[in-house]
Amino acid sequence: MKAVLEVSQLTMDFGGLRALDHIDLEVREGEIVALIGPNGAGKTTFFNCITGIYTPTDGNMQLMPAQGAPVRLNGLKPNKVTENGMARTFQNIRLFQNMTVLENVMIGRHCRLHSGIPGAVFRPPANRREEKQIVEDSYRMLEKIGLTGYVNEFAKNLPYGAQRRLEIARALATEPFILLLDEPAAGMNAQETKELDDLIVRIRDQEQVSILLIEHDMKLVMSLSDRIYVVDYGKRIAEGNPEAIKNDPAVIKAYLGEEIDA
Amino acid sequence: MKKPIGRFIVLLVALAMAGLMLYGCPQQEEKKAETAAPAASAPMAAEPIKLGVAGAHSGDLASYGIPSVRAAQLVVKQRNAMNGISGRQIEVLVEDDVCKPEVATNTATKLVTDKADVVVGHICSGATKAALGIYKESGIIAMSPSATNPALTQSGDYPNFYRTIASDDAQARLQVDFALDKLGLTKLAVLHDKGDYGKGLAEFAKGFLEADSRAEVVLYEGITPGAVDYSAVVQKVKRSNAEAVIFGGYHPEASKIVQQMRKKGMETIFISDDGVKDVTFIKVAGEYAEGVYATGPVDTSKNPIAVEAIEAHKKEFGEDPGAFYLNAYAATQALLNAIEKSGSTEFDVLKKTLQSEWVATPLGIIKFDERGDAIGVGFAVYQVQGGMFATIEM
Amino acid sequence: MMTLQEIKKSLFTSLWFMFLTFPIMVIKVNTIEKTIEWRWERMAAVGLGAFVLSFVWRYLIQRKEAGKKRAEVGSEDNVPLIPRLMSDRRFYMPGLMATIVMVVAFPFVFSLYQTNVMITALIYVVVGLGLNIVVGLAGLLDLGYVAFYAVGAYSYALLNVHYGVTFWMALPIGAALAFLFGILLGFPVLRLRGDYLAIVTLGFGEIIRLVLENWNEFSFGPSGIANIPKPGLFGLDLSLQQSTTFIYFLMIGLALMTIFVVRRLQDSRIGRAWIALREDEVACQAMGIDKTRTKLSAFALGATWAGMGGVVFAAKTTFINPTSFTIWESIIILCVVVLGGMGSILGVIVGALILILLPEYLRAFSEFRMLIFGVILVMMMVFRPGGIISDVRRTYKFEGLGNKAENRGE
Amino acid sequence: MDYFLELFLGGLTRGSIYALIALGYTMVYGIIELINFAHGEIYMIGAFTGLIVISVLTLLGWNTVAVIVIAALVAMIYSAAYGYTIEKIAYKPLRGSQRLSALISAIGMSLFLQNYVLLAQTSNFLPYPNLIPEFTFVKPIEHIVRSTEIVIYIATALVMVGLTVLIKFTRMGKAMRAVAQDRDMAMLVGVDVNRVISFTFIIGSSIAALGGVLVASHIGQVNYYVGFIAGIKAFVAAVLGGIGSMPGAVLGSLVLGWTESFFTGYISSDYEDVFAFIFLVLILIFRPAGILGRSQTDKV
Repeated sequence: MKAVLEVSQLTMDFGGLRALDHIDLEVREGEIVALIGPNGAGKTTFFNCITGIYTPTDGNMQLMPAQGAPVRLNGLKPNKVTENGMARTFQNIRLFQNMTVLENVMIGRHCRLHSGIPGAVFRPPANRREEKQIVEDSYRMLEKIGLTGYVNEFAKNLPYGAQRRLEIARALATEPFILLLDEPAAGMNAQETKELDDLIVRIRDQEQVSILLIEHDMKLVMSLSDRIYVVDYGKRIAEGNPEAIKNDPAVIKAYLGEEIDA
Repeated sequence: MKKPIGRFIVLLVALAMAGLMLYGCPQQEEKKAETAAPAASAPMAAEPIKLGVAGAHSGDLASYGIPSVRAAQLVVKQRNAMNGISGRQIEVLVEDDVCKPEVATNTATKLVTDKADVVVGHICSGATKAALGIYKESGIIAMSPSATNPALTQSGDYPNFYRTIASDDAQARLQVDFALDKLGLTKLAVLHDKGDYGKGLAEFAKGFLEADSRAEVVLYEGITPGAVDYSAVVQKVKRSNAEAVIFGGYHPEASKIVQQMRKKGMETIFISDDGVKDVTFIKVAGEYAEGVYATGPVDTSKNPIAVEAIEAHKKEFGEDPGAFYLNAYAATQALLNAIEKSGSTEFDVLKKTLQSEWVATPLGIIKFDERGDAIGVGFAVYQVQGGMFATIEM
Repeated sequence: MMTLQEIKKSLFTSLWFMFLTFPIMVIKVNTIEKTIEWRWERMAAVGLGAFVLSFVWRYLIQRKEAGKKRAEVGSEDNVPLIPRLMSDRRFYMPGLMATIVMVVAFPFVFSLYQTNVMITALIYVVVGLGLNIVVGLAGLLDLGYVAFYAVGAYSYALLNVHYGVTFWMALPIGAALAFLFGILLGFPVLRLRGDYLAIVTLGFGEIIRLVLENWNEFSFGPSGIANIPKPGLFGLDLSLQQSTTFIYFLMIGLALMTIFVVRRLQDSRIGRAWIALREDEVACQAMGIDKTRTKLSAFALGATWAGMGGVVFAAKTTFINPTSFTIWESIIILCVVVLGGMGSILGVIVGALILILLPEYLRAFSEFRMLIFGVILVMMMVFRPGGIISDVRRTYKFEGLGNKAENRGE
Repeated sequence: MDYFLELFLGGLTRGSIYALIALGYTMVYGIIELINFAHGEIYMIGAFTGLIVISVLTLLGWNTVAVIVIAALVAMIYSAAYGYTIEKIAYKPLRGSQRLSALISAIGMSLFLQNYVLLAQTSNFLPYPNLIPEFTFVKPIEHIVRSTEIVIYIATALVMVGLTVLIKFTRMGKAMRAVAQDRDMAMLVGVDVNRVISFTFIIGSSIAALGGVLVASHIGQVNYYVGFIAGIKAFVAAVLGGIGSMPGAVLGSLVLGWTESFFTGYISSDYEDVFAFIFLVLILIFRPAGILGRSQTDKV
């Protein structure tokens, strides 16, 4: 299988603190990959580096779309990263609180469309069509994620689990081929987690999206992932399929004292 | 939630409507009254003469506008106590323009709508220029106590404009002549406060000095009004070795600069303008005011009308009058006098009367030339001596 | 109603205010004459006033709290009155008709003064709507907005003085120049956040004003530019009354155009991006929105309206000088936006009308004018912090696939 | 060299004056993130109250250094009371609303206070007696620096030291820091947030009043509008230094004072403010959170 995301020797220093230390990681087409590690291991920093929010100190990051040439991610702004086909969600939910659910998803469509200021003012037919299309596409996306019931609600009024799912819908609306999920199950109850599990698999299959996720819920990680990377203190300490990871002594050592829910 | 908002909106609309009614309707009725009885247009004895007073009455320049209001009120009060003008009482319409042109146009239209017969104002040249067109259209004469911009009288664009203050160029000429002829100075610094009054004056002073081979302008700077400290500028004056400073601006900045100069042991001569020739300047600058020169209308301290005007202010308001008080007092008197002498508030009649009839004011016995500048306000140079402005013989 | 406790509280308030206002209200010193005037009667007035007002204050605060609670419980008819009325055709149509009649008849029914003031208010509607794009939609606090207003006004005045450019040509030129300035000034500062942006824009506003004040050769300095022609109408010679009426209708037209354009912008891809940017910058970027470009477009578009407003302003007053473009002006325009209700077009219109008409109608109180204006600003904010027309941002409402997605109107 | 020194000291005077106002700005901002536009007016009220006290005492025949000390103290008490009251009326009911609403409320307050003093007192400039004694040791350098200026330097330094001690070492200081960092969290751990905010206003206002009395003594006059301009400048200084940071406010003020002074001295005072603002823009472009402000990156 072809790789879609390739990260090599990624290093990130904050002042004197090395948050990421020469990390290699690869996500292949159609894979669900998990990135795990104890709190403060550098997982979210890793996400922030590859999505352009932080500028890494060193290393190489590359996206490989199905068609076209590979794109080097170093130095790209977050919006360019998204334009190139990698979308993400956030650990601390960052929805547009005072916009409706539908509008949140519509924002996700932004980068795939091009109508500018003249279009907005004069509304030529092409523009009207595009607007209509955005609404319909966004609604379909909500259907897929199962949020149609909330379509006209303000995002801030949604229950917690629904907010997490809305973040996924919004990210998917940007038409990524790789989706980064930062603790999608955080704060969810068992039932909701189960549904999320199904949803992620369904997304992968229906949308042909590769998925890289950070997660603490080991049960979810183990059942979902094709492969798992483990980081600790900014270093990659293990990589492999769930079975291998479960039995890896380095991983057990890193998590010592922490509960492994598997 | 619903009710309060509803009520609020209703209240708002009601207020707006009430406001409109208040301002719109009386005027409507008047219009009707006029058309119904054309005879009403002839002034009836009971109908008051309306004197508009416009200028900055709030905001940062209120201290230059409020004295004019008080001057007008005092003159009018005195007049009304003596049975007004041929039995007609005088009513003062006070309108604020904050010294901003755009507000001044509203102020002017308000006065026009309220049927002001004549206007004392505005205070700032800019606001005056913006307002004059509106008065002109309505045949109203405006007389400013403080707008000094030369174009106001010299351009010919404002036939309805008069003033009781010297224009910038006249004052600057006097200052420069005094500095060169009388004091024999050769190195001068010209400072101003960046305002339309101060900078206008300073520009002329600089121009006159540069045109004269006897002297040189060693420093030309605008200071920032309202600053908390002027030591940098003062040091600069010191370093420029200027023998004298010609300052265009108002007394608050003048007194700050003079104080700082004197406190730093500088004896530099200080020459300033009508905006500084004000009792407040001496009171504020205290001992440091001694020796400062300022140009201003001749003879005000000995003029009994001026003395009386200042006394009246102290009695009424419990403090010394502020800037341009006497100018405004004179303007009000001149306007009322012209109305009385001509028995009319018609534009042409009034204009002629202003130009022909002499009137005794705190500034002297004056009338106006055809451009609108006052004749008879002799300008003189004063020096602060023993806490008083003393005339310097030229 | 009036419990002993409340009376005690009010008594205390009254005493407190008597103490507070004691030096400034009661003692009037004349440092020049070295006399003191004691005005004890004022103290009594303050005490009595504070006593009564404290009851009113408490009552209003309680009412506001009660309202908040009700809103939290979440009753369905939470939609404010005006949008509700507007969505009902029975009210909407007659209301609209009445408004149109009123607007058209205005200059003929009311005096020159009223029309003149209304023109000023309309200029603020246009300029306020422009600033609404920047502050209300994109969430960029701009305290130097008046700079673009000045750019518009001076471009007309200067082009007219030097090249005899007419009003109608100056209108697009002024707008374009303001747009350009928006981009020019926006570029270096838009990476700043919140209040840092506010102070830098304030700085830019002041820089423009100070340059206009100091650079005589360019701008004629503080003495300004006089005799700027009013807008022409096919070369007709208009009297003051006529030209005022003409400018009035011109402004109505311009205001309608502004409303039209701003509404469309708001409901477009760009408009959504602005709102998203206001809500969360990081998430916005992560959704593929170019932060700099989006901010810049909001900043420059907002500036454009200020430029246009400036051109009309210069034409209306016929005289301009830097005193019209101080920081207070920026503040007033900002007040228009916030007071009316940020992000809402109707709000900005209401805000502009109130803020410009209020001081004018307060003229009846002459010297107390600005004092009362200050009090009203505080009171409005305290009792309606979201602005007069709050929470009525139009939202996309989905009404089934295939149908046109209709909007819930303002 | 003398010229340089003179400009340096002139700048120091300006800077110290700005600092006394900027400290209040920055404290309030640090706690409730409000640009307290009325702060300049508090400073003005302080100056006026001081003047009233001085005049009354002078008329009673007092004429010693004690007068200025008492005047400054009374001014500080009154300004503190004003600050406290303003917060209760105009800002407290707005807590939890949009920040801009509070800003407009502050602007309204500023307008109100200006006109209140204008109406209750006078529109005229009033002379301000300088009762600060001439120290003998200043005599030889009197052409460069005056006693009043030295008092201003010392006052600013003392205020800064005092505030640092207050913030660092007292219970209230700790509470203030906690509220500044995270108001909700502070409330959870039992900090009385209302009290902390009131206290901040009280301290900030009394410092401004001290500034008011000193500055008015220095420049020898006062009117109802002096607060606005000084307030804007002080706010710029606070932002320059990094708003919310107290050493930043002082540093920013000094930098601004020197910038203005040297620019005026060596170039031109025409564009003094233009330069000050351009300088501010440049600093903020390179250090987006001011000189001493910690640039906050969003937690993602």
